[in-house]
Amino acid sequence: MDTLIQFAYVVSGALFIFGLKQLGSPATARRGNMISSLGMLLAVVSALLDQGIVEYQWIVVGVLVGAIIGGAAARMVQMTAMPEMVALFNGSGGMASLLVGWAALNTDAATFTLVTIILSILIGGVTFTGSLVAYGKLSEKIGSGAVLFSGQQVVNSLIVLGILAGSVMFCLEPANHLWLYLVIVLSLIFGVMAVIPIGGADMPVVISLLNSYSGLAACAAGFAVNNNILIVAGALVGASGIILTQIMCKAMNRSLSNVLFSGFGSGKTETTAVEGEIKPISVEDAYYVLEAASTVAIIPGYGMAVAQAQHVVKELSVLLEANGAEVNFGIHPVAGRMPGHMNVLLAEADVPYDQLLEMDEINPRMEGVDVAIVIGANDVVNPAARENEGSPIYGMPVINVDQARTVFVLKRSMASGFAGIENPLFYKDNTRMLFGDAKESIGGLVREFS
Amino acid sequence: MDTLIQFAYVVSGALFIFGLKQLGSPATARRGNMISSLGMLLAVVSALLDQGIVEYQWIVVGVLVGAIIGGAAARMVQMTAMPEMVALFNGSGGMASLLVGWAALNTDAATFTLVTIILSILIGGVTFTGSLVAYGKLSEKIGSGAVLFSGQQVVNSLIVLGILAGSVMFCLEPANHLWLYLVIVLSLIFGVMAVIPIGGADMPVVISLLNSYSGLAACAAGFAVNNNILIVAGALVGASGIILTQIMCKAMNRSLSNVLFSGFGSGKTETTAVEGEIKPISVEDAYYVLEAASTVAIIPGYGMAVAQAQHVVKELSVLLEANGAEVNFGIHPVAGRMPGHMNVLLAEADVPYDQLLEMDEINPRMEGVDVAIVIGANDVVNPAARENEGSPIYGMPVINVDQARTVFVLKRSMASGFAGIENPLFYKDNTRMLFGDAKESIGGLVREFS
Amino acid sequence: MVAAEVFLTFILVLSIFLGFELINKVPATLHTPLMSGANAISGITLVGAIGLAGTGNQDLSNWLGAGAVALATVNVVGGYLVTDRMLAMFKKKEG
Amino acid sequence: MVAAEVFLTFILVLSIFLGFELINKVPATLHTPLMSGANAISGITLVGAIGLAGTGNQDLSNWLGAGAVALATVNVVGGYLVTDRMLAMFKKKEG
Ligand SMILES: NC(=O)c1ccc[n+]([C@@H]2O[C@H](COP(=O)([O-])OP(=O)(O)OC[C@H]3O[C@@H](n4cnc5c(N)ncnc54)[C@H](OP(=O)(O)O)[C@@H]3O)[C@@H](O)[C@H]2O)c1
Ligand SMILES: NC(=O)c1ccc[n+]([C@@H]2O[C@H](COP(=O)([O-])OP(=O)(O)OC[C@H]3O[C@@H](n4cnc5c(N)ncnc54)[C@H](OP(=O)(O)O)[C@@H]3O)[C@@H](O)[C@H]2O)c1
Repeated sequence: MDTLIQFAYVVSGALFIFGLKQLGSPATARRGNMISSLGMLLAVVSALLDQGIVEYQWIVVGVLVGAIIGGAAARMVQMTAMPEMVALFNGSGGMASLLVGWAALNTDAATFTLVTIILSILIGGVTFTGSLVAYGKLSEKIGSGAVLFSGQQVVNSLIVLGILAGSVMFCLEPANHLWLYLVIVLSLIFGVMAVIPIGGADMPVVISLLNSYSGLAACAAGFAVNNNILIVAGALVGASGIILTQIMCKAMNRSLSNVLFSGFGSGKTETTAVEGEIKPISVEDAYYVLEAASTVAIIPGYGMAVAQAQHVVKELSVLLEANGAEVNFGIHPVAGRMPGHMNVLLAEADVPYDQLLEMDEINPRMEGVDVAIVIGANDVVNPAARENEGSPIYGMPVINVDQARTVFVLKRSMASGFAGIENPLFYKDNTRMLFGDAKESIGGLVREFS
Repeated sequence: MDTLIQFAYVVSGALFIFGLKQLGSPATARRGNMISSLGMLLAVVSALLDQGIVEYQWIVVGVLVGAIIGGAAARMVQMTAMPEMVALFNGSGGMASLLVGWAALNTDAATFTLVTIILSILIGGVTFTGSLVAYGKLSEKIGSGAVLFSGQQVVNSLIVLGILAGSVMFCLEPANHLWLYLVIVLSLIFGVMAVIPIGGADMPVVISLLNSYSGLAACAAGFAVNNNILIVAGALVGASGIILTQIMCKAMNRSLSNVLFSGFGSGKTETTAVEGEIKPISVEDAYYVLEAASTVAIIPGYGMAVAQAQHVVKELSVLLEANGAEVNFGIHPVAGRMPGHMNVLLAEADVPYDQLLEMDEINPRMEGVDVAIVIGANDVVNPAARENEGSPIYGMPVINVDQARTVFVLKRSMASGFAGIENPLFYKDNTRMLFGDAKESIGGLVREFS
Repeated sequence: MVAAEVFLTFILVLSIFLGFELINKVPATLHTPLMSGANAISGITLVGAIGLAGTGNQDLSNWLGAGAVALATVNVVGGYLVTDRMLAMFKKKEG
Repeated sequence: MVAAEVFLTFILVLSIFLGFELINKVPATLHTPLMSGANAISGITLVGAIGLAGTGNQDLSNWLGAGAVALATVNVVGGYLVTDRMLAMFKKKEG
């Protein structure tokens, strides 16, 4: 029986792998997620059949509570609040690993096991509080700025030293619970300390990284309770988080350590000298220009998520197409606040995914575009990244909307985007600013058309 | 110490994986092969340090003998004889697995171990004799035709039954060596029987498949002696062989079972009715045409390997380029007798790999080509595959040389290629036949140019 | 003969490599669902937690295990459902 | 607790998946070296053979092991050398 259960884990590992494979293409992604959840079901059922289990009541209570909370959260969350949601789930997974590591402790464990226990507690704890802080910053429940204070590095170094010392002592004297509690408390504190100096807009990177950590915590827990499937699944998650982190850093042209340690976006703005004047445009005038356009590119950004404008954007694109124009969407890899954020929002509004072009696809076509409509995007269309060597985002690849014949920029004010820098795009000759909430502005255009 | 050895195996597994990863691009492939060999070295050294080993003399003798034979063979083989070489190495690996399985036998082994022992003997044995037959057919040491006789299926079924029965009895009565010997002998015979009904030209597919088997045999041996690294490495090889087999079958538009069981290429030719006449051309006239050409495509095939014409082909391409023409090579995935065969030959002649275009790249350009020079290729440029639904190769993707303005076909006679079918290309209006050994014909062209 | 740690390490190394190969192929369009889907998988801790919550001993370990079961289940159920909800919205242009 | 077979099977499954992912990316240009390189790797049986050829018992097992050592070494040495020879020839166009 036990061997059978173990082989069931092998199968469920294979299902996770298959599932992730199928997640690689939009056409099969949904099936992939099902397959992966099937793997999870199989693993859980196998675990329940284990003969070591004598009492089911607490398991059932735990599962019920968890399922209700998780299910309700998943049903009710708005697509625009996806990043926060993932952060919370992440934290919950991290805490679970911490608890498993703790519970797996018994005083006659081998040193190897003790090491893995302390690792799962440590990583789990950091993931838990780190994710909570990330959630707070993203949802603006706490200030989203970078918190920096003098002596921060000293404090952090002390915490790390404390964790190291506590861990070593724990492995030497597992019977003395003091060391265990010390490590638990310090790792929870460390999670907070590690995330507070990072600006709110960098949270997606942090979340990806914490996602990876939650996988590694599961791995460590797997070593602690000697379970293969935890290791396989945890490692897969660990790899996925690291890759997403890399992708984001690359798209922002920053290194991971720069994101984690530099407090970028903490208010220190570097002004770019800009020339030219701002030319606002009214909804009506914008309508006349669009009416005559035969190719239109729509570039959404974080502002579209804030305004929840995805549905009216879809309406507008349909009207433009009915009017004979070719409409494409240009999606920058870090537009929004999470990798793939724009894709999910536009998918919600029923925009077919083959109409969404990646940056590398849309840029070569930009010169042939009559009107580029920038909806709540700012940094990802900032030509300073291309032109101004002194700019803090210099070198970051951007969507070259300024090469289109006319550019409409929809935003509420002249405020800067997440990077806190001026955008020379707004001052270019071919740019018109359509001020106002994106949903309202686009709604106005839609009314003009119909 | 033992645990250390085991961890060394983990590292060597990682090195194999890294190595294969780097084999994925021509720029890093050589380094990849080095890394993989480093992994092997590490694994072997670790194995030698095992405390179970008390006597080194036979190991040293074995390694010396093997290294001398393998090293000499690798140094001396001609690039055109690569397929035969791989077949021989394959067979040697298979036999090694058979011997390991056999040697691992001790009568108080668990049933699981017995099953893996018999598997490694079985797969190893089939790989061994199968590879030898494949070698014989490729090097034409034995007739390369498909050997078919009445009652073949009955005989084969009996052998399979015998193997099954023998294996079961072996697992039940491991002390009775009769069953062991029965399975060894029958699996050796089965290897022969499985390969003789396959035509010589299908040997590459067979070799890939046997390559995969040799990996699986190593896997089985790994289970038998309880060694992780054998399993990891064996599975990697197994996967690689299967993928190459698939690629070849797909490029020939045939199913694997069709290749293995149908005796294709065994002489039954299906004549395609062709119209038009054959227009031979002299080397001199061909020179005048080439002199005036501004884009030239060279499509090599098996005949280039036979004629060993790769070096003169390179010379010709250099001369053509010096003459102002743009020269590209079009490589069909199954040109030659082994996947990637043409690439290796042309690499030997110093043709840079970025000048070699795959079929999908060259076909769209074909209409702009002034002269397509077909060097000893036949089936891979046969338009019947595109046009004639009754042709046995109908549906196989081919290089559309007939769309070039002029086509030169270099071959010795009107003989058909491996598939044994007529080629309507030779009768097309824009085709000129340059009869003779490819090396001589090209040599003639080179002399005209210089 | 071979220690369990060795096997576990081997499995870890292979899974990490495999994870990299698999995830590297996921296109940008799917990065958000990938993130939440991977998150759901990390709820696999549930399997470890179940064993600890069902020992029948009314000790600390058991309570910790039960807590871990609840938290990991949030992760699993929430993660898969929300991913599915997202993916259900991805549509190809008809025709 | 967990039987070695389970671990071995897990390792097998992961390696097969990994093999497919890795090999699928190899371009056609490199298929011949890939074939002979993979072939060399399959000589890993050598590691198993070494253990059997060094027992010091002058029995059948030992002789079989020694034979396997020789054959597997042919595969390893020959395979890597010939692959290297081939790959050394692959050159990119200069400039
Ligand atoms: N996606 C990721 O994974 C990720 C990860 C880490 C960091 N980031 C960073 O996030 C930034 C994303 O760039 P982005 O161009 O998408 O966004 P952004 O640069 O943050 O700019 C968003 C713009 O939207 C406007 N906006 C806000 N609410 C609006 C509303 N209701 N209606 C209309 N406009 C509104 C804002 O201007 P007003 O206030 O004037 O309206 C703001 O300028 C990049 O700097 C990127 O590096 C992204
Ligand atoms: N590459 C693989 O992995 C692989 C695997 C399995 C099967 N195959 C099969 O092999 C075939 C390969 O096609 P292919 O077009 O390369 O070759 P092919 O169809 O076999 O034709 C080769 C041609 O070369 C000519 N030739 C032979 N020696 C020559 C010499 N010394 N000088 C000039 N010409 C010479 C022959 O004609 P003459 O006798 O008139 O000179 C023959 O028609 C395909 O049918 C494919 O399916 C390939």
